[in-house]
Amino acid sequence: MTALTDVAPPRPPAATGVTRRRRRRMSTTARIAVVVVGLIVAVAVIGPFLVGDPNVGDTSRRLLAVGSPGHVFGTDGQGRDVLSRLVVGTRLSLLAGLVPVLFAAVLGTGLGMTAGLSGVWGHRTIMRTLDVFYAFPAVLLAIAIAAALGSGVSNSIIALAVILVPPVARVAETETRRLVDLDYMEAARASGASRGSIALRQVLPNVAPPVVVYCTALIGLSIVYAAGLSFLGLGVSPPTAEWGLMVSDHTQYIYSAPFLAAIPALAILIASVAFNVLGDGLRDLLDVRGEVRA
Amino acid sequence: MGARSNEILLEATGLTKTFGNGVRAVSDVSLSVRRGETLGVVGESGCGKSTTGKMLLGLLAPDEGEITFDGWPLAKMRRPELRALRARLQVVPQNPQTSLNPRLTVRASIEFNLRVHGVPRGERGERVLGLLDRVGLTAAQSERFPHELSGGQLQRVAIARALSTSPELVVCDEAVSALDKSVQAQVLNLLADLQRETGVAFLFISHDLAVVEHISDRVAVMYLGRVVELAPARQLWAEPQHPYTVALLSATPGRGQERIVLSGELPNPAAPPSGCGFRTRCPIAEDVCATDWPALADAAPGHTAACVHVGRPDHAVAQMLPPPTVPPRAAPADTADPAPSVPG
Amino acid sequence: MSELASGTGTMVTPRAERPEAGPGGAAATPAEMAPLEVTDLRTTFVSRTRRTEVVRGVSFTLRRGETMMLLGESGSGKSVTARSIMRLYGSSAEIGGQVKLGGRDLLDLPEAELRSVRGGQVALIPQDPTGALDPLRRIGSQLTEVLRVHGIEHTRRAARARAEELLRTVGIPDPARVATSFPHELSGGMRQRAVIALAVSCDPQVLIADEPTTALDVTVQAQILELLADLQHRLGTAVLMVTHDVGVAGDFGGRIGVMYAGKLVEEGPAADVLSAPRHPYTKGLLESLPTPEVERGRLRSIVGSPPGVGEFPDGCVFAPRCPQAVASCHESDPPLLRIAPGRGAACPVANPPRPVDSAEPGRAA
Amino acid sequence: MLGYIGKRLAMAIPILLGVSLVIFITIKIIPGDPIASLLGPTGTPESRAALESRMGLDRPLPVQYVAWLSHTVVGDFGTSIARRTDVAPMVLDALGNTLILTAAAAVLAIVLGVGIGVLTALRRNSLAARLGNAFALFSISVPQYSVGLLLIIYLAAGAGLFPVSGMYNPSSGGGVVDLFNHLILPAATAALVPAGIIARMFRSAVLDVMSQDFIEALHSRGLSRRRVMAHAFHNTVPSLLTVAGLQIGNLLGGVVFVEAVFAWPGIGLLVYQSITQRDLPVIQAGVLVSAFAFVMLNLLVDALHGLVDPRVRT
Repeated sequence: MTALTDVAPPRPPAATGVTRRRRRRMSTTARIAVVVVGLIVAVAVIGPFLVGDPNVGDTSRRLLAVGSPGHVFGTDGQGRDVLSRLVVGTRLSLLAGLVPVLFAAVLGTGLGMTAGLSGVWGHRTIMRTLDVFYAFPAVLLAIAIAAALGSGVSNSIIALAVILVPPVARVAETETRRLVDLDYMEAARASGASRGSIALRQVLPNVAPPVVVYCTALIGLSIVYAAGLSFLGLGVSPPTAEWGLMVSDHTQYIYSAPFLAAIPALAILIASVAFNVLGDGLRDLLDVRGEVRA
Repeated sequence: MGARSNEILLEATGLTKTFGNGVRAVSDVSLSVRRGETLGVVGESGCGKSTTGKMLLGLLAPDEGEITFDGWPLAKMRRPELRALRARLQVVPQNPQTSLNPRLTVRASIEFNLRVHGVPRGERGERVLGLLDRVGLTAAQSERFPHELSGGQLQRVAIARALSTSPELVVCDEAVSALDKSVQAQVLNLLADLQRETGVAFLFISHDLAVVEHISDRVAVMYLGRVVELAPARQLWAEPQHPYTVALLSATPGRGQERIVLSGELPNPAAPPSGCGFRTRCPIAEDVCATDWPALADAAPGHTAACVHVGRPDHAVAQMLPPPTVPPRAAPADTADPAPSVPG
Repeated sequence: MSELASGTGTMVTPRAERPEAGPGGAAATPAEMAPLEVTDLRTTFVSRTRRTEVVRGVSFTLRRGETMMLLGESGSGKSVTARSIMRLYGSSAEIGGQVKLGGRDLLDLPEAELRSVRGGQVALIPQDPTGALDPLRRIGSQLTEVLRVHGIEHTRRAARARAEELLRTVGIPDPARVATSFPHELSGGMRQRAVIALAVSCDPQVLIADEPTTALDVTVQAQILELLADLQHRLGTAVLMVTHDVGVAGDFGGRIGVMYAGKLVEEGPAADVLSAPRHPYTKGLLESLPTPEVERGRLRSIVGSPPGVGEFPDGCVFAPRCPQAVASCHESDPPLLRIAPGRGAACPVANPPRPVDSAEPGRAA
Repeated sequence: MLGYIGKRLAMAIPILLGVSLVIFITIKIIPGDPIASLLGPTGTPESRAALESRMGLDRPLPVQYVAWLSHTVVGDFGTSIARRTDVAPMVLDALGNTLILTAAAAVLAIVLGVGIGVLTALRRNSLAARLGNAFALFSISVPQYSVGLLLIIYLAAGAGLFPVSGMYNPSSGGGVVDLFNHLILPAATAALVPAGIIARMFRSAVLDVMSQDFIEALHSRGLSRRRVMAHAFHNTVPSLLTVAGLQIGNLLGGVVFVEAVFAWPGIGLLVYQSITQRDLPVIQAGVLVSAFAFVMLNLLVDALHGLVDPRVRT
């Protein structure tokens, strides 16, 4: 264990002199993630125009292997081209993961900041209400809500948004609480500015970076969950092309064509990892402290 | 000199504040600040000086008591009136590292104040540069973020922000405590210059007695949520009346006099002792001290102290210590080697 | 309630009674004279991307029972100097020079021997008593651990008894209760006393106190300073105290080393240095202290601010802020020159060399 | 300490009430008319009203809620629509099975997570630490349902090392060894995500503690590295408890996918099957029971937290 003194406080002496923060940069891994996320978004936007109709299948050519002529990723049980389905499915899979996070980011930030800036009772009311949603195992709650609302991509988005709001709100609330007693907030209140103005111009610039970092990583999680709901039959319905549904579709053939199920799974994994790495990169870039994953 | 006069600008009477955890942070504090003067408030941590400052700024509502600013009662004012009044009453906070929003540039921090007080967008830029110039900063520094500035520069920005609305009173809450001494002197000079030029009054809250003595016209000493002594600065140092003040002054390092070391520590503010809160540490406490916290009594014109001994002919404070006669930092020569004088 | 009010709770300590073993104090054999000898100490922080030199050639000697104050503003390297002596930075810093304690160079000591020196012969009192204690362990258990590690006590029971005794020694009125308390249950002053008890538990020869009272209130600060002086007197410990407070430095006495930008710029007996400073920085620092004698707004401040760590200029580091600087100051970095018996200053402009002084070469050549 | 636990207990009650309210509301917003489906096409307005009043549906919602809650509190979760049997025993059986899987996964996740966390914190630049970081990153992004499938394909069906699905082998008649065999793959799958999260959080907890002042102070007192590390790890326990507690809680819900893939007869599988059958009483009961277990788990974590950290007790 030579490592110990290495981690003994590497304490650069406190300097109240000019502390010029080093220009923060993203790591190479994070840059790769930026490229991957860019590619995924590009595929989602223009992909459907580049490949054939994902729903046209030729049953005589079913379960073709990966690398077959004309079907790079093979075909599925109904003879449909897997690559086409994967590319076209990108849009829906991405949206199903992205939209709940956007929704949760806005609502969660609003709730968290409101709770953080209001008095004891306002704070307690909001946070205790969120605690109720926190008390459910997240995935199960999403499944229950989706089941109650019935299948369909919009219902799956609502279900995921509901479970993502409380953690985002907690991140925003923690950051807001950290700020309220700081000197500059006191100066802002003493300036006579309205609450809204303080929230918007003094608090939000500080709350936004950790929320953005957190939500970027959440997108990865949300993509996995959204595909999972489809996998359980609670998301989009067949024959729509979507990654989770493809996994569940291809499961029937795991013995005859084992790679088939791995292809959409890999797509989900890559997208999720990319957003997670991007989140880490943004954390370094925006100088947000610590792990923010709930 | 500015408009230093006897006109009272801010007056607080009987301020009391108890927090939710039962800590009575401030009890029955009455203070007044005159136009253009500097009122120093000293005390150790937990004495209620910062809570008092927050109440005077209108950031914290007192449980009891009243605050009037230029004759206006703070508690009864409506929001638009209060906002207009806030322009006249500003704050310079303590910690240079947190007195400015880390995500805003220097310019944006000051413009926030200007915007609140209705300075049109077009004029703000010029006003910011003028203010920065006045506190000794350059236009180039207006686009910097707080982490790019030194502690002294940050406090200069905080002062510029406070001055942006041409206030009549600025509450300086430990505004120079975190600065290095060589930089602290610059900021103290700046505050004095600004007071001379604009006639602004300061409420100067600090635990640093030397700084308070230097900058204040009058000084209030607080202990356990109360003002225990209030006097013109010179007089307080020359003839302290409250035993706590005597001990506090003597404990200040570097004054070259004998030191009175108080035993024990501050009592728990949630469960203060009966009677005078200082009696458990007071070297001259008597039985009567356990019954009531004494009211502020006149010791001399403009000099009051809350101690039963005040005004008695045999005031025991006089026996605690001879008044400090040795000038500060003129070291006694007998302990040192004879230093040969070297030209230069 | 008359017992409470009887007023026995004060002690007045005449300052002259303090041990101030300055130069020319008690005569002693050379071995006893210098328990700690620091020569050309250099500390450089290394990270993967850069090297930052923070202490740049500091030399001083601390005799038995003597006090040495390192006075400086933030970023002057005073704390780093103190910690480098104990090699507390591990591999995150490179430390050059010599730190001789009882004839051994601490910088060359193997890990295991260094451990027995740390806490045994050299002990540290850090600035923030809250941070210096393990928050999850009772005070007593933290004390007994140190006592047993250093082999002062071998049984749990004896260690416990000794821990309470130590707590009493540092002026804690109810040691039994404090020993079973967690750090957060104590006041700041009590915590600092507990930290001091930990530091003196193994009867060290050198006590390094890094701003031991900065986090405390004035009246509590006075108590702690009295306690340190008292312990020094009773135990004969040499004290190296780091402070930014000129007042504390002056009161505690002994010798003063004034640090600026990683170097000692002036050294000498405390009273001497503070009454007749010989380096422009020391002069400027003393003149910038607020006093009622100076009219408000007319403090003589030093222009600019201290250089940030790793941004030290070439030549004399103080030259950019110095009112007396001449052209040569910006080129060569002056060493600490001996200007009088026991006095040194690193400024040839303010103290032009005299032939008489060169008879006895300064220790900081 | 008892007071602290009491306070936590008191805080759990309103949360449980809130949970029940959310579930009740979820039932009420479900589209579809249960009465119409029960009556069938022959229902008249009169028979409809009669049925409504018999089922209490004509009463105001708060009254309905109280009635529903009073049944729930005593363990009466109603009757399953699909199976026509009492929901309670069904759900409780399933919960027991889920707890077995969760516990196994939790142990795996904590061991893996703590190990990787310590490794990556203390040997920041070693190859092992890089691999550990990569594992932590990938495992938190993994779709469990796919990993489960892959494990089935290669280790169970392919290599024949483990049973493909279920909890016991029907022919062997049960037993601990059999259970263990069936448990390994689903537990490993379920442990992936929490192991990654625990690894990352624990890594920052270790780094955080190691950078605190008291570590330096301990070194300055001449303690050996081992002893200093003991202090350091002691101080990471509170954050480990918090993270692990939250992750075990998430496991309770997250095992749905795993149970579905491995046909593990737990709450997740039960809820999943009930979704396809639109068996609402079972879904409600499953979610309610899981949430209850989650809240109880949090309570336990809080109590342990108080035991470990004297600062939170006050």
